Amino acid sequence: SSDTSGKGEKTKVVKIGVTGTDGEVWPLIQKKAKAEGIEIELVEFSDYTLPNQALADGDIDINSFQHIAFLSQFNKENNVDLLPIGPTIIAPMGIYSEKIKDINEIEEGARIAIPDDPSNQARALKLLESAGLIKLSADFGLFGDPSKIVENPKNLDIFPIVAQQTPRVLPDVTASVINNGVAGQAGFDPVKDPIFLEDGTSENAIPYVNIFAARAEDKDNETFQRIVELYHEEDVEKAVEIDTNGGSIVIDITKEELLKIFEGL
Amino acid sequence: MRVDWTTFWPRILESTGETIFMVILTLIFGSILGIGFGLLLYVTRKGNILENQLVFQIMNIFINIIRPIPFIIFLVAISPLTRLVVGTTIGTWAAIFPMTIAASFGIARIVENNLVSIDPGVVEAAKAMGASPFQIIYTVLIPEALGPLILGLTFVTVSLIDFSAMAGTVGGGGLGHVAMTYGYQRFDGSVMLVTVIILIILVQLAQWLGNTISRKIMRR
Amino acid sequence: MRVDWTTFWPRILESTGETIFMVILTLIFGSILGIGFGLLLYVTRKGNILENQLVFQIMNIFINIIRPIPFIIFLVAISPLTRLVVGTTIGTWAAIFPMTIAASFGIARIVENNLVSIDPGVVEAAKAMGASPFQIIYTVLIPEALGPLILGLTFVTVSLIDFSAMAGTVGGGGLGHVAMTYGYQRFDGSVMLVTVIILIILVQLAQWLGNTISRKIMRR
Amino acid sequence: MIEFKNASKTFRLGKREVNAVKGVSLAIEQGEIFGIIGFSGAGKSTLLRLVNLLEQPTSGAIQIQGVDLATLPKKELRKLRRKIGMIFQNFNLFSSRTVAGNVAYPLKLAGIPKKEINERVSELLSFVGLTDKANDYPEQLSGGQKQRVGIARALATSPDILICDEATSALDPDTTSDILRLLKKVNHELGITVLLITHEMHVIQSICDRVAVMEEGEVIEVGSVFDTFTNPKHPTTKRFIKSVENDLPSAKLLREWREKGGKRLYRVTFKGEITNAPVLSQITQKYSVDFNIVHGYIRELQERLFGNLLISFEGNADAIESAMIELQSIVDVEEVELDAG
Amino acid sequence: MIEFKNASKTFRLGKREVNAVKGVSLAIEQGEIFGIIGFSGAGKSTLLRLVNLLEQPTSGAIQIQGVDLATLPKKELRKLRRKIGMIFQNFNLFSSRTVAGNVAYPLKLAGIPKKEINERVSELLSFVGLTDKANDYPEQLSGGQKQRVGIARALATSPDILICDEATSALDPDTTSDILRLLKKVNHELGITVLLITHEMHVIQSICDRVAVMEEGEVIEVGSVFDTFTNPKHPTTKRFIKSVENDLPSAKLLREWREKGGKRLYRVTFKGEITNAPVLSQITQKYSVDFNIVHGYIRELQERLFGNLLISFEGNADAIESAMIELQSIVDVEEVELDAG
Ligand SMILES: Nc1ncnc2c1ncn2[C@@H]1O[C@H](COP(=O)(O)OP(=O)(O)OP(=O)(O)O)[C@@H](O)[C@H]1O
Ligand SMILES: Nc1ncnc2c1ncn2[C@@H]1O[C@H](COP(=O)(O)OP(=O)(O)OP(=O)(O)O)[C@@H](O)[C@H]1O
Ligand SMILES: [Mg+2]
Ligand SMILES: [Mg+2]
Repeated sequence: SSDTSGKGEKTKVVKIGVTGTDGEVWPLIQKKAKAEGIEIELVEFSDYTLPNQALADGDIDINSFQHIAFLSQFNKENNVDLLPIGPTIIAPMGIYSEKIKDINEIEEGARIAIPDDPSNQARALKLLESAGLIKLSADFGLFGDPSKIVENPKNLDIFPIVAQQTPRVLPDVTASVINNGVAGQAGFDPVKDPIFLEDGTSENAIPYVNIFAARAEDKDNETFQRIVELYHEEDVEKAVEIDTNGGSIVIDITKEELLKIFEGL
Repeated sequence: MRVDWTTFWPRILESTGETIFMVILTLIFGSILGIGFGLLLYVTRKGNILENQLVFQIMNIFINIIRPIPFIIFLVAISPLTRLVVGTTIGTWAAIFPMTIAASFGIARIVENNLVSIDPGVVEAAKAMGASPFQIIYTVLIPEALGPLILGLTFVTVSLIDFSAMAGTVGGGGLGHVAMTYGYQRFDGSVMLVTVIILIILVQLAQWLGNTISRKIMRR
Repeated sequence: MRVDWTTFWPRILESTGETIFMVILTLIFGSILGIGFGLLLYVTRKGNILENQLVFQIMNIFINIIRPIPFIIFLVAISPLTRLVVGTTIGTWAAIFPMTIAASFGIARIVENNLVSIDPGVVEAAKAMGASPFQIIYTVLIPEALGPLILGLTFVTVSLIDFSAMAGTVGGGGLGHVAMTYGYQRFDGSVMLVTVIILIILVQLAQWLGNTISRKIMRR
Repeated sequence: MIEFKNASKTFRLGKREVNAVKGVSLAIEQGEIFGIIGFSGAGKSTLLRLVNLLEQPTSGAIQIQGVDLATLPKKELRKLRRKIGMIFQNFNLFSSRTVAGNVAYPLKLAGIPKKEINERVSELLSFVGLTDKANDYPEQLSGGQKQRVGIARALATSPDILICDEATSALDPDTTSDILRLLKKVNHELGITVLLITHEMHVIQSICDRVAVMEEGEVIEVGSVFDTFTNPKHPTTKRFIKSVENDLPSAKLLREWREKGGKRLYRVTFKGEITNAPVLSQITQKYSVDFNIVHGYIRELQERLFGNLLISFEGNADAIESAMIELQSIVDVEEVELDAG
Repeated sequence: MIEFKNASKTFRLGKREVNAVKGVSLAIEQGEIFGIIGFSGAGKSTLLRLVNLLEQPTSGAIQIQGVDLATLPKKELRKLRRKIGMIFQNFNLFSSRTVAGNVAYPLKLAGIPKKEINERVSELLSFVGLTDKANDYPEQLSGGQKQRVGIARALATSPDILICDEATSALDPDTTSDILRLLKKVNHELGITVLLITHEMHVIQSICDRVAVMEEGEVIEVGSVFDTFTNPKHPTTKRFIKSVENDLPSAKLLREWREKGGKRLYRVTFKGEITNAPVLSQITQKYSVDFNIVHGYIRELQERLFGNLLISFEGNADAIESAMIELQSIVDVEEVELDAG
């Protein structure tokens, strides 16, 4: 962050890297922060790798677009030290279909679309496993792919596809595994519509809690913490709910808990 | 997590095959359509053999409507048509269809562009010999422009190889998709490198082929 | 939730500005580089005024190495260079730099392609009058190919307008980015429609300008 | 029959207009070899391009066998064009086709079977002396070779009308004679109407029946070749014919002649039968006058002889006077000013 | 001085070779107007293109003022090329430049100030009669107009050497004379060496000093124009000159002549001074023989007169015989077979 004019009551400018999918939420937080002398400058990316790179390089101050698992992976692969400084939301995944009403109606050889980005893909496969449709290998980890399926009794045709396409291809598949954030934006009711829904509080779902991330040296920055707090105020939570049609839930866990989960990955 | 190369090679090979398949098919269908559109644009141009302001303007505007739409949005927009034609909106064929449409408009412009530099004298000669507009098109315009046209199509082919990465969006597979999902998104430099090298080799082959053929045709 | 149009319009306007800005700058820098590369490719070709197999092959291969790399991978690969030149790897300028590089290679091919159809006789005439290779380039090759060249650059401009959607990747903004993030990813048809319409209008303007100028130059 | 009815063609260049052809009315008879001459830029090529409607007349009409071309449906026009062979001033060869391919092209258009095409092509190529170039491409040919390909291509379909725009300008005299002989032959044997532009007066002289002279878009003189060449009326025509006939020696020679105290010079012109009688010889002997032919020619024009001689007479002045008077009753005689050159 | 030293040029077409120029050795003197004639495809254009190294000789060398072009550094070669004007057979005009722009081009290359360029260009355009076309583009010109632009462009920088590849082939006779007069003038006044190809023998006759005849890549005859035209040695040269001089009337006329019981025909040829004496008239009067000139010409070649007449003599057979013997002692006489045509 940078102070526009030295110390004190003057406005602080914080550059936040986002992926631009959170609609009305950010303008609201911006407004609230401004009242407290924090100027939030949003840098929108349409890619999931560069916001972390830009954060590590110091081009932005914090970012908010990813879940813990993704950040952990990024740290390992790129040898950088970024840390979660606060939770935002969790968006459970659901299995949706236009053709069947119940998960048990899935037939032999049915085609199932899943998101194709590594973390969502693994998460979707795990969801299919928990629905009892497939079995994954023991070393599946956080980023397994369909090659790690060890049992596929119904010979499901698992079809990875860009996340935003999963709702769009429903007419062409038996079922799609859709991230509830996406489903909500696509006009589904994330609570009622899925024929199978991820348990948002389960062990499986925890690595997919979305977070604010900052460089390690900023992990206790007060301004940043204030922004995290703003995110959890009621009006923002409401805005998130409206924006995703109830698909995303603002999650409240402490920074310490977060870090513990993070280190455990 | 790094990929396990012992099991990943077949995946790479398969993707290479998918890319080649998609590019070739898109090129074939796109060329047929694109050359048709390009010729139509050219012959209906002011002062040309089938001058027709109406057709020209409609074509001109239509092509310019399709070309600038971001491919993924275009893909969504024509998905009902894709479903009608291909039967599904996912898979390699579902990628080939919108790619063909998009490529054909690019090809149309390139074709038009190359036809414009043909010496009007030879068209006139054919006219004087009683050639019909259709005969002029396939016995004069196409052969006379063929050399640069092949270079133009080579240009498009190279773009298509890059473009085919988009096929991943609809589950079409291909090398570009592997590079993105296994290399870029998983931070696996080795996958990026391997796929990019294969892409580059494919492109060098395509360019070499295009250069050779066009040089043969142009005799310089 | 759909966007709130009362507050979204300024956003659209700003994005339109960004797109125009990026496309124009990319076009300017890309043309300078691309025309240079294209001329180099042409004059070093076998039998041409500065025939040089080594330079030609290096250029030819180099261009073919860059062109097929998926843009986003290319972007990451040259980001150290981007930082060196632009000072940052995010924002509009950080998008313009790699776009310029990528566009220039495309332009190079188009330039080469158009030069190839110049009548060798006029180059010979200039040679006979004692023109140096450099003089031949800027007093003969460029003016003689200018008409089709402008059509070629128009083609590139249209591609760039589409291409500029990628700028979003590095936080460069632009209409394409808005269409993707607010339209495509949020399933908001109205955003898609509005942005696409603006894109189309931009393209029609560019094409009209290109057609008009090239027709003026070619006098047909 | 080809008939121009008050045909005009105007090119518009921005705001400026170029009246390339201005109200030309002209009838070319079936089976005629008709020549067009005129200054560069006079509108000759444009006039020819009106015949097969490569150029639409701005006003007026062109009729072939009484049919107004502009009224023909497109398909009929194309049919008609197949019966009109055209040799272009700048050849307009297909650069993507070989020599043989160029010549075969109109035959292919006419839907002739491949075997026949091959035969006809090799026959034509052998006639124009390009058999060994059959598989070469136009840019590998010399100027004259290109022109010969153009000629072969125009003759390929044995058209009814042949339009030649400077068809022999790039050819050496020997090849030119061959081509002219062929044109005359096809004209004679097949009754082809030939319409040709040339700058070579000997081409006109050796094969044309009639000739038209154009200037600034207008036809300023039309007539049989013999009449036009022996008795040009319009000043331009005169200049034209003079410039080839070259009927005066150079100024320098004339000056030398005068300085040596040269005698008086007379131009004697005569045509037709009279050329066969020893008129000069008889009259000069009668008056005991010596004469010397200084310059000039007696040549054939449309199978008739035509003479134009510059003669000096020597001897008794009165005798010369009398001889001149007698000569004048038979042929045209006029005195030439020595400083006229 | 331009010297070809055993220069050859071979084009390779796939596996086939075309020997366009074969071992030509030729020296063109400074200030000379040198003509090249020959059949279409003989290698004339290729030979000319060797002069300024537009075509690299496959073997042999070309020297200008004793300098071997192939050894010149590129910069020097360019300098030299600026002193060589070239008129191309197919014009090679810049389609992106106006008529004035084309003519100005070499001046711009030479770095001449804009004002001077403008003056020079309008002077040249007015000379070639294209002032009103200054702002038109090549495709809007007639064939001859294009050629005139090419001529003006080649003359623009007042070169030392002028290479003309059929520079007047698309021009009418009058314009051709104008151009030839100009060439002669610049040659005379500025000492420009002119190397020209033409198919028009009268061009050679009216301005060339010497002429070379090419056949199949070789120079088969070189000599002064007068010698070559009055006394051609190689059969090809003879055919060439015959085809323009046309020194026999048509077969048809000859046949008619014979059928009418025509008398014997003699060809009388003479050159130079003798032409000025009334030889024929005097000898025939002496033997009381009548004569009639049936066909032929007396014309000027390089400022000398040259005659070639077909004459029939009438009268007492013995008298004719004697007259012939006396005539033969002064000029060339040979009897012509009536069925020789
Ligand atoms: N670029 C080329 N490639 C192959 N062959 C060529 C090329 N240029 C010329 N030739 C051949 O070389 C020979 C000589 O050509 P050139 O142009 O010198 O003839 P020319 O004497 O000028 O004839 P013309 O009077 O018809 O112009 C011809 O047989 C021609 O086909
Ligand atoms: N496409 C055109 N646009 C404008 N002007 C033209 C065009 N074609 C010809 N002209 C003009 O029309 C006039 C007649 O041209 P045309 O070609 O008929 O002359 P020409 O008699 O054939 O001359 P040449 O003997 O030089 O070939 C010229 O002044 C020429 O500049
Ligand atoms: Mg003409
Ligand atoms: Mg030649």
